[in-house]
Amino acid sequence: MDYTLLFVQVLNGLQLGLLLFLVASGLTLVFGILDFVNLAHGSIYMIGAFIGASLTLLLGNFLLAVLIAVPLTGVLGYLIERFVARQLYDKDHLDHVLGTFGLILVLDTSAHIIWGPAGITVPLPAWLDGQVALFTGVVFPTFRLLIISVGLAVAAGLFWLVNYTKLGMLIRAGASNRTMVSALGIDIQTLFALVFALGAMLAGLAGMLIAPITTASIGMGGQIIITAFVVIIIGGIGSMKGAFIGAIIIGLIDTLGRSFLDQLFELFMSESAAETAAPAVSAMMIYILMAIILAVKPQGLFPPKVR
Amino acid sequence: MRKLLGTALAATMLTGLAQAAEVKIGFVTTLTTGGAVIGNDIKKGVDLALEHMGGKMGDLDINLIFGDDGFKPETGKQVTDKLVKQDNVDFVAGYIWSHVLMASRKTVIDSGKFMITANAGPGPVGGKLCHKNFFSASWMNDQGPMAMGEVLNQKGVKSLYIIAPNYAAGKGMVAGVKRTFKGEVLGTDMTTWPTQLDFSAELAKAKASGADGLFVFYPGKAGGAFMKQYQQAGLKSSLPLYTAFTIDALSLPKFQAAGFTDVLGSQFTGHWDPNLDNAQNKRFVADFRAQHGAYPSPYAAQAYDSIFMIKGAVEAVGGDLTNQDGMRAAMESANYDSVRGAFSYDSSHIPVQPWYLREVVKDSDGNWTTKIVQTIAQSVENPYAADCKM
Amino acid sequence: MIPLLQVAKLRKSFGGVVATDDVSLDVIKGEIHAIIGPNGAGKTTLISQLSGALAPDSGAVTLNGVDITFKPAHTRARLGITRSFQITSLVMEMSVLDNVALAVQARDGSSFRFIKPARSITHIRDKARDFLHQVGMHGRADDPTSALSHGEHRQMEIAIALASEAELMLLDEPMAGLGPTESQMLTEFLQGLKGSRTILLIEHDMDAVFALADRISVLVYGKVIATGTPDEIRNNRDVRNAYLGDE
Amino acid sequence: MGKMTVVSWVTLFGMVLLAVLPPLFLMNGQAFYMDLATRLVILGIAAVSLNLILGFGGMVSFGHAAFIGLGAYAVGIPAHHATWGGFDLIASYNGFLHLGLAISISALFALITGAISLRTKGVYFIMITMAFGQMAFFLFQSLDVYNGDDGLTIDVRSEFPLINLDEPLQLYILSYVSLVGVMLLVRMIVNSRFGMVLQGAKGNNERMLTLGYNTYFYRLTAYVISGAMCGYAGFLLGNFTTFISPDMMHWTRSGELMFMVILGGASTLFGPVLGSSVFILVEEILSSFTIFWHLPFGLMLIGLVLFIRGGLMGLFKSKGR
Repeated sequence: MDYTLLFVQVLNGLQLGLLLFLVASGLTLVFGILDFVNLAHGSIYMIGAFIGASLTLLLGNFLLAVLIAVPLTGVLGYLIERFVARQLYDKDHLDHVLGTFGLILVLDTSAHIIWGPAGITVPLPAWLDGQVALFTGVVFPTFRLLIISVGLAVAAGLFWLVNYTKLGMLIRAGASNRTMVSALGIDIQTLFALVFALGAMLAGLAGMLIAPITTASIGMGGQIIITAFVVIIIGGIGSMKGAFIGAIIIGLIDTLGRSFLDQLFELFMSESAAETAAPAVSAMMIYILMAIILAVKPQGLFPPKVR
Repeated sequence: MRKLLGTALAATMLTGLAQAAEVKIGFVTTLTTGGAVIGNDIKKGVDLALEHMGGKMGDLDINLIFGDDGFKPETGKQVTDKLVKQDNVDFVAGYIWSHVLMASRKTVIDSGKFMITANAGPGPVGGKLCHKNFFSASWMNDQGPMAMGEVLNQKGVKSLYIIAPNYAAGKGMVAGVKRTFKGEVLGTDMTTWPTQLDFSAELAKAKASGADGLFVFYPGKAGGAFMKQYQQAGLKSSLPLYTAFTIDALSLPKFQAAGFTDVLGSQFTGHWDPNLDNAQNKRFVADFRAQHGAYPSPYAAQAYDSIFMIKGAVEAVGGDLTNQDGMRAAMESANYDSVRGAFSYDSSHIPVQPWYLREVVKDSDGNWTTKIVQTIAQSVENPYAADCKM
Repeated sequence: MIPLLQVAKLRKSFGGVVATDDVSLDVIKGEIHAIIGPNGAGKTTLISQLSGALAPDSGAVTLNGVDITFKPAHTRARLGITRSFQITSLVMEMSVLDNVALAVQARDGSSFRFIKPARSITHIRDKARDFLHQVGMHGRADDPTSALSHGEHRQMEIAIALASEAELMLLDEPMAGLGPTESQMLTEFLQGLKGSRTILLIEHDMDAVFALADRISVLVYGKVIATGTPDEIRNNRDVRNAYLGDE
Repeated sequence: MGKMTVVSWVTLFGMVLLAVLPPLFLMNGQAFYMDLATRLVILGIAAVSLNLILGFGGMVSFGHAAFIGLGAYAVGIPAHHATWGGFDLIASYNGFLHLGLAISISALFALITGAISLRTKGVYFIMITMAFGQMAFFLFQSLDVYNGDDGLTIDVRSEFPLINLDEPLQLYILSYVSLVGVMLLVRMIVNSRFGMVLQGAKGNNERMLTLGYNTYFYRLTAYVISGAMCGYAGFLLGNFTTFISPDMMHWTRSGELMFMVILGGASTLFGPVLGSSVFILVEEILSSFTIFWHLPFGLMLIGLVLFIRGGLMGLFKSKGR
């Protein structure tokens, strides 16, 4: 076993996991507190990436662009909440799925019309574009380390927000007892809009962070949204801890699967069959994991206490 | 609904009457999803060809209908069905993606119409599934990488790592480079297509393998993503990159806008280049640049060629579209002016043509483009030709 | 005499709050056994554990000598327990008759039958109509359930409980939300069932309880503090202090 | 028989239209419209099968496209081996073999996935069915023998005595008759004692448990029946398109099926058929105007959810009352 490679792949898996966490945390907030299934969360991630990319090209500064683009996606989230999501809260989950499925089509096609199919390559400042030597023989792209750090920082921030702030208290109360929040005299609509916008900002940030790696492109949302749903289902809907742990597990499984599964398969099948099977099976593994977890714990690893 | 169906019925009655003197061409390409990057350039190539023809092939008007395959084999087959059955076209051309071509092939062949691929070159169509009515205006998937294998041998590369997407063309490209490369292949990773755009795990494996070189094939937007990550991983000095259909006139302006100078000097193989010195190519490239302010991609060049190929066939029979044998003979003779220069066809209707080594350079105005640095071979064999019983 | 239902030291807590605190009681065949207690005494939690909607932390429930402590609700129903719900629980999308017919159908052999239209099976429909007739609702048999009033829904709950022909009926506040006249009528109706049915009754309406019950158990903060005849309970000092004191 | 309501008139009219129009198109040399109708009828079968569990059983399955794919591959894989060799056990063009495989494999898949999925509720159920669908999608993507993602061309259609599926008209008639059969089957199931329990469990599961019904097994049975019917639709679709790929099982396809059911009207007999018809026609019309047809299509979907209760059939219902 090549331990250096394993170490690098674990870092890669962690990076993917934390990126997933950024998307999944917003999803689990919206899902857990508003009881709203938002399939279009991935489209917000995509539009965040495009806004960030356009601003980067316009301003010539990636970090500045992100600072401006994150609140912009928050505004977008607010608008979606105001004009679509809010109308859907009192309908059932099936309607949420269909309505936001429609929203995906609208947002993705709009992005195609606005930004074209080519996607945008995002330039990074030189100090982010290189590599860091972690120790002898192990170099890792600086920017991926940045994603890991931002992901961890956001996770810490969210834990603080949810567990130690008034807003967090409201969020937790909203998740478990809607009437109580109203009884406290808090405008639940404002709370919901805030949560939705926060979720949108987290998704947008994730999109902006991945764009310098994979480019901002149409269709990127449809790929991540399903994985993000798997994350929060595994973790337990509404649980921030669940989303974090689920995201890390899935990031690691996906990356390690892609790294080592083909070698495993070559033990009992031809090389070319293994090359075809490995990527698809590693993509399948996260669904198998989800099925196993739900078979044992139908409400995920960390189900919210009261619903 | 009733009104709609009524309209459709009325349309049914009318089609019999309006049979003008025209040649109908169905052109399937990708106009939506990320694959539309290539599709749009192809459409520009087709439109320019029509413009250069003045909308006529001989005495016949050209009626060209685009179909969008949505980057999916199933959708591609559906639009092909429609072109064949409803629009009743005389030629079906286009097809960027090998799997879309494979899915659509049977529909066209069974209908007895001509099918011309303007890009996709999956192995079977040049081999066991070859057909008298099927022609390629491009190449076989394997051929570009086969040429690259020769280049690698010449450069003294001893070992290679390969990363490519897991679909028909990716498999063909990998098979191609393995066929000619004489050194050792230390590992091959096939990635999920077209969804996977993050190649961190694969790049880490490639690096750990200690190979002399890395060969990849990532057409369209995935190419940009790959190049970026390759650079971020800092592999340029330790693991030189050799590509096929990954860097092109579509991605270069984006790289230039993003200040991604590492791309300059990259080398890859091709059967065409904007700098090829022939009259047809000069006119094509000049007018394309004048219209769109950018260099055409090979995809656009092939699409442009495919329309001229049809023109050559139609004019050879004096516009008598019922004379299929005549048109076929004309196409087999490659009787038109191709932007790639003169070429011929092998027995399986795959072009026999020179392959070049191309390099990314700045042109005199500072735009990033490519030039030919070497002619690798006057022809690269179609490895599947032996399976073709025509 | 072997009791029909025996509850021994049943215990259930929710995150530190003990809702059912070592409850022991029994129900004898043919009696109406009422459970009373202030709000939050754990009456509905107890019923849920008896019907199988909730699993207890410890203790045992036996029906006719069979341990059913951890049996799921549908198994208990097959063994002879049915319940009505405090908050009306009906299939609103179906007609009144369909609702009752489903209860009759449950006693009529397997329902894994796919061919014959259920609504044309006369013996089931007739029997269901009969039960509706008993609660005085035959006139509304074909109306959609969602169109009925609250009082009528309560009547339907009773009809369904009857139709399931269970040995033991757990009635969870059947009078909830009814006006005095309706309550009176329901009390009389239940009185008519006395002897032919065994009922465990949870009810706030004290007039009804004392009129109907053969025995009464008093539940306070999850504990049974007394069990006895209505007269015994009325005169029990603990009960008066804990519960009836302000009467 | 009872009085004819507006809904039953619409159903009858729609079914007659579907019986008469497509053959007329074919006779007029408009083979493409015949194709469109065949696709619409086959997807109608799939939608009717989904409606059994979604509309009547309240089980929102977001992975139903997997069954279509399984049914289609049950045609494609034996035919592939019959053409190119290998896997002698199933290598055959025999239609009865294909049909048997399509139905039994779909039913088996439904049994296994349903047994796990039905332990969950609500959103968890929606998402776990989707996960199983994606599992099937990636499974077929991983099978190099069957070209993985590139899909499989079916060179020879299923062979039956007396009927020839290469004839578009015969294939259409088979599909249409199958649709009618499946609709009658669903009607029979829904009205049976089993169906009453199924609908009861949709309306109030706790009540049904209290009555002694182990609703889990009723639901599972319905899920298996629905899966098998959907697999049958896949069998027809494979024979119709002669090209199959894992894409047929992608979650977006399952979403489209759900959309068809809701668009037409869940828990009605004709709703899913109306839904699939409108879906396919609107898709066809919009996409002929613009490549950006997903935009108006998405707006339509949002509008449907926001403003039309009970789908298109709901419109007729309110007029009928």
